[in-house]
Amino acid sequence: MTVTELLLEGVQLMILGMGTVFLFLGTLIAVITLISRLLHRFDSPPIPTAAETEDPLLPAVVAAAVAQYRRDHPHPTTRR
Amino acid sequence: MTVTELLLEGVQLMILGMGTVFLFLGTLIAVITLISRLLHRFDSPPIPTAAETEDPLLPAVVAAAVAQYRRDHPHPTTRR
Amino acid sequence: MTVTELLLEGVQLMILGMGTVFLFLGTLIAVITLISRLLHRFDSPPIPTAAETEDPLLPAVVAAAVAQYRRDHPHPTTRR
Amino acid sequence: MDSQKLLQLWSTTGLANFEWGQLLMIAVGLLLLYLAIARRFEPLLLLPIGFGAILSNIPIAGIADDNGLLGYLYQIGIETGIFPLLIFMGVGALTDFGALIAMPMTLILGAAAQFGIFFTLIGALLLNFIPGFEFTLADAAAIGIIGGADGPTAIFLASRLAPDLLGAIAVAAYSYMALVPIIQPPIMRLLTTEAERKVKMSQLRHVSRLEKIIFPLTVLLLCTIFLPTSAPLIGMLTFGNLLRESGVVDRLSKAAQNEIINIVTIFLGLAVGSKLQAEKFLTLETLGILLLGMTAFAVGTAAGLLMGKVMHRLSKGKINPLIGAAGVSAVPMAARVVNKVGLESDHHNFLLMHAMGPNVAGVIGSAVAAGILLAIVGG
Amino acid sequence: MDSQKLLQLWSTTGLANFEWGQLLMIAVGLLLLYLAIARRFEPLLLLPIGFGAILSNIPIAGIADDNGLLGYLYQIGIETGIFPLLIFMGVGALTDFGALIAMPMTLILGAAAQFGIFFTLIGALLLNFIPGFEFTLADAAAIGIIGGADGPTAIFLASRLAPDLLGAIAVAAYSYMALVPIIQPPIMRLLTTEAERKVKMSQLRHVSRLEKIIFPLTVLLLCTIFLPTSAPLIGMLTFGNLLRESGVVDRLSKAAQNEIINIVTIFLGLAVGSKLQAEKFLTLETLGILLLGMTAFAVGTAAGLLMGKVMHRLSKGKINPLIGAAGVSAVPMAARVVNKVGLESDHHNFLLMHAMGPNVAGVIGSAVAAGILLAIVGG
Amino acid sequence: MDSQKLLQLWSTTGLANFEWGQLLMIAVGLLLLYLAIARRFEPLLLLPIGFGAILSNIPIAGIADDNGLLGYLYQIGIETGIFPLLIFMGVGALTDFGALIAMPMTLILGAAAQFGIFFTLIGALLLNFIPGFEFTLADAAAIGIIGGADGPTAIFLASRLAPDLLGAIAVAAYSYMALVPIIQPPIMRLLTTEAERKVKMSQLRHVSRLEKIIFPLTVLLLCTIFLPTSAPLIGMLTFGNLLRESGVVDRLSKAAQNEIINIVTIFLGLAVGSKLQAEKFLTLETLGILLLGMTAFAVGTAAGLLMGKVMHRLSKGKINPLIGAAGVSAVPMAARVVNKVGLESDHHNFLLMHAMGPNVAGVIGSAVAAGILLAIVGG
Ligand code: NA
Ligand code: NA
Ligand code: NA
Repeated sequence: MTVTELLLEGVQLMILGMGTVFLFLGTLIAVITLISRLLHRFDSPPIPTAAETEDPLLPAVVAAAVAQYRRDHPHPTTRR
Repeated sequence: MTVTELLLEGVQLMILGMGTVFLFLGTLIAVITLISRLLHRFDSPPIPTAAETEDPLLPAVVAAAVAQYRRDHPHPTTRR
Repeated sequence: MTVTELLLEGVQLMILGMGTVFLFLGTLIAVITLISRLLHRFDSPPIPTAAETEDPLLPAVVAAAVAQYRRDHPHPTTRR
Repeated sequence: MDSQKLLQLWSTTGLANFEWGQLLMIAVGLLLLYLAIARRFEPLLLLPIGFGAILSNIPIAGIADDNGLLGYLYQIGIETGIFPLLIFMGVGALTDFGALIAMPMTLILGAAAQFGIFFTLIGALLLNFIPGFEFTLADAAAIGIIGGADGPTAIFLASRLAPDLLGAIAVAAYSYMALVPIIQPPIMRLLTTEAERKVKMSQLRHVSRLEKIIFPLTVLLLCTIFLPTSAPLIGMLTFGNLLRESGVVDRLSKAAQNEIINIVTIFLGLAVGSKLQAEKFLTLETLGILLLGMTAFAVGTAAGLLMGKVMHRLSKGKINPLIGAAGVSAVPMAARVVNKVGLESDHHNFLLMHAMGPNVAGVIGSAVAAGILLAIVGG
Repeated sequence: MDSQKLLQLWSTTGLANFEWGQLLMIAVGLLLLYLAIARRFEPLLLLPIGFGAILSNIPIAGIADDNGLLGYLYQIGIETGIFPLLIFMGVGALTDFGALIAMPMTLILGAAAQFGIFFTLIGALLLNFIPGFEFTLADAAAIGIIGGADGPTAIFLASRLAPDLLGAIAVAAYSYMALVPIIQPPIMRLLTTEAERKVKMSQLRHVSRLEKIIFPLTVLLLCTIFLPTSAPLIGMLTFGNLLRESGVVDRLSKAAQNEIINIVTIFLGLAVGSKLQAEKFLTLETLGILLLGMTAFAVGTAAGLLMGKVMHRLSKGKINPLIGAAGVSAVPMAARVVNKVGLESDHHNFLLMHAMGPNVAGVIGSAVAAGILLAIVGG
Repeated sequence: MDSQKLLQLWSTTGLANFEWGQLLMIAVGLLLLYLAIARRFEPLLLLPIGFGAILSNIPIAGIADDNGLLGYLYQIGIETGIFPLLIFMGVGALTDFGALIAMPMTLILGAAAQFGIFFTLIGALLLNFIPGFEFTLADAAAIGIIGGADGPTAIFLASRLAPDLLGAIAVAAYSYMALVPIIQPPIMRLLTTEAERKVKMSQLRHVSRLEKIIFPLTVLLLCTIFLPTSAPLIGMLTFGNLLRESGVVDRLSKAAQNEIINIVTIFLGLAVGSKLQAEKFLTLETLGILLLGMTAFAVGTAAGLLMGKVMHRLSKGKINPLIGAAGVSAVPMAARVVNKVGLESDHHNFLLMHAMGPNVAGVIGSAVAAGILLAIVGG
């Protein structure tokens, strides 16, 4: 392939490439906008927040530690 | 192997399998109980606790940092 | 190779080895000393300290979070 | 403009290459993501698996191919067994076996609940009577292990005995583990009386540090003597636990509990997702596996409960049979379900700690069962 | 003393084996270290790359050979594409796409700035007119991606299309990313008027958590439909982002943001350094690549700015064209440069948040461009 | 019941397959665990090695086989040299060379202590006079490196020169490092006078950040010029140290100091354990290696002390000869032993900082010695 032919390939690639990039990101604009509107029409369902996330094992481990501690350090009978 | 033969294999596997599981965990019960009793007969030897654990490199590094700091910040002669 | 020949090899290796170790670390002494003197002649150029180091992505992320927070929690108009 | 180039570009779009199966599997991936995020079903595993399922079914991209990222992860971590074993090390480092050591009899409950494994194995073989199903004994064993209610064990065993079914087995295992709070309570209420559920258990005794150090070594030595085929699983579980309990290698224990298990969980999930490619997953077998998996959990729970009732009698009412349900493992979900159902009958009856014994016993129990299956079927 | 032994030892010294090229490359390595440490040019990458360059050019040691440490790292992480993809996952987990979701129009700016990629591709082909240059279309595409101003994308594409040029391309990409604060401002001042630079933009709207969760899935699905060849990059970026935004897998999100990205960054830098061996790096091609890389950034910046001016007009002055410059990506450096140049014209005009939109759009944009290049050139 | 199945199950038990050697090695593994946990002998390494030893000697399980977990870890991390090199990077990132830079003369002490390496090498060759021993020069060199008192260096060199002896060498190296507080003090008291031990040394001068940045580069360049065969070790040590001292890549420095070194330590220990399989470990050679290792430490300590006495004279009493003992490395144990012995003679004489100089010099010294051995023996 001569350099000129290569260049022609390159130019085609540029046109196709920039075309696709704009098409892709353009479609993305449309879809994001659409989704935002849909979401704002219905109030977004209450998804639990990150703060509630918990480690699947930790609670049990912690509970175990607490229970162990309580057993090892029996508190004096509370009077009142 | 016909399905019936396979099933026979499966049933054997179930008997052997549950048998081994019970045998294994049963033995474990015995051994744990035995060890617990042995340990409680002799008071358990004082193994250093986790709190004493130390990083093999850190202390030296810290010491180095402290020493460096002292050199760089000579404190005024203490009077009393 | 007989054991005696091996031993001869070993002794040569010892002489060469210790020689190189001393040569290497000796040269290192000379170079470190030289560099220290050079550095102390010129006052060392002010290199920014570690405290200034920053994560390439974090600031933007933090800024984004702050901005988001401000938008979500508009503060009452400041009077003074 | 060269229309050939346009055609070439078109031929690399998803639009030009989609097959129905892939679309369906992407929908399955999205469903798993929904369950993980909105419903919090085992999100640590189902989110990466679900995303991996989507990635694996993108046409052209070949992400799950032998030289795609997910393909590499599968070869490196699952074909070799490395990932599930490292997860097991992390589980060991995260688990406090104190409740089990204080109450070793609960090991019997962890043993009984493994019945779900073998029952399901038989169930899988029975399916062979239906035309279209042709499960081998190895396949059936791998499916049965879903009843072990333990993700890494299921993945480890399936990767050895039936790699083609691994995707379906892993999805079933984690999904039903997530469903434990829904599957177990009705069975628990059905098989126990109100009086039994009200039984309060005595406080657990104190377990010394030395006992906790000796425990993993004891388990490993028993495994060495009786069932070496389960030694990779039991070995890494007890290694992780010894890192934890020894108290002298905090750096390593924390690495096992955090860095390693987190990193490996991401990679394991994605790699399992690579087995959810449409052509491998959308089969009659998958349907059968999903069905059998549900049975596995139910039967395991029932077996644990019935053994709990036996122990209730033998102990003259000292043992609450509910804790038998925790024997399936699914740590710590099953133990929490026991606690919750117990509280329903008596608002002051906290069974969590007592349920942790059979719960962690179930982990050992299913590793032992996996060892037997490997010994006899994998030979 | 056996003089043969001495000779053998001498023959293994660096003194007896140095070639000029290696000395020169060690100097290049030291220069990169200087830039990284004293000038703080992208130190996270340039320090490991610089050190890797030194290690690779030590005679006899063979550290970059196929069975040397750096050689192994290259084979494991770059030949397979694993390292750049894991970095991309980390970038996803670190990136808040909120600004982009609030202002989707800025995606157009992120698209326009990719012009730098294709312009440079043409530039590389033009160099072929000069005797000594023989860039193939694949070479040119790999060089062009420098204009994407995104390190992992550049390394991923170069490892697929032109592995021999990978060292020069990675060095150019990271060096020019570090030079963004120097390269961009003059172009920004040249192409915009004082009035344009003073434009204040309205506050961004609030973006809900659900929108942020749906965003990565949307991007991935579009990519699946239109451009599957970019799915490995886009897939891992969106996976990381979903880990972050889902809010249910904090452990995994943090692992992606910290442990994984840090460890992989060290290894990636060293592995890239292994491609700076004298015989591979000291070529005319490298010179051409360094030259073209500079052009790539300048043209990308200009294209982004010009599109910014168009949007300024179309929006009737609501959009500050400066934010177009951030479309090249180089996150978050380019956005900060926009902010700084904006502040020069009006001390109360904070554009950082508005520039983050095109900035992260640029990351997606260059991953899309990489997908096209792979689809057409890599076929 | 099919008795064939029972037989098959029996044939897979440990009971039916144990060999005496395996039982003995499991006992050795338990001993190492005891030393690590109860006696705190280098627990970070001896605990994983000990556990690895047990796992490797479980019959049937094949955990140390080529396709078992420990076998994989060995192939991935030790055959390639990757694990010890990454540990060395971490050591570099953890080490403050300030004391050495402030007092460069102490490098001589770090050099002298390497005599233990070569003395032991000769010792290994002498053992060949005893029938049953047939150590090659490469074997002897690998055994000698135990005297370097540096784990990763020993493992790296042994994996290159004598992989069959690696298990015994690693166990000896770490065990004797742990025994430093027991081995060294008598030798220190024997070879120094009370007056010498009481010598107080002047405070170390301040070392600037720039000096600390230039130091690793200086060491690397010298290594490049004179002894490239030690460049992998010295290279990673200095890379880690530059990450630390550069101050611009905290993320990476912390990853090297924590995540990477912790994860690799676990894997390295297990992989070394895989070399403690009975048939490989229970040999006459192992006995010889354990014996020689002890000598190595003693001779290295003595050589360092004697050189300390020479420097004491030459410096007209300014240098406390005790610090010579720290030259064997075994960082920071040896430096602490020096401090302790110094305090015994004078309760106000803190030598820790002064001992850190020769201590870290010993690390460089043994890496240099390893380079020479590789250059001449490994050729
Ligand atoms: Na289980
Ligand atoms: Na870009
Ligand atoms: Na040493």
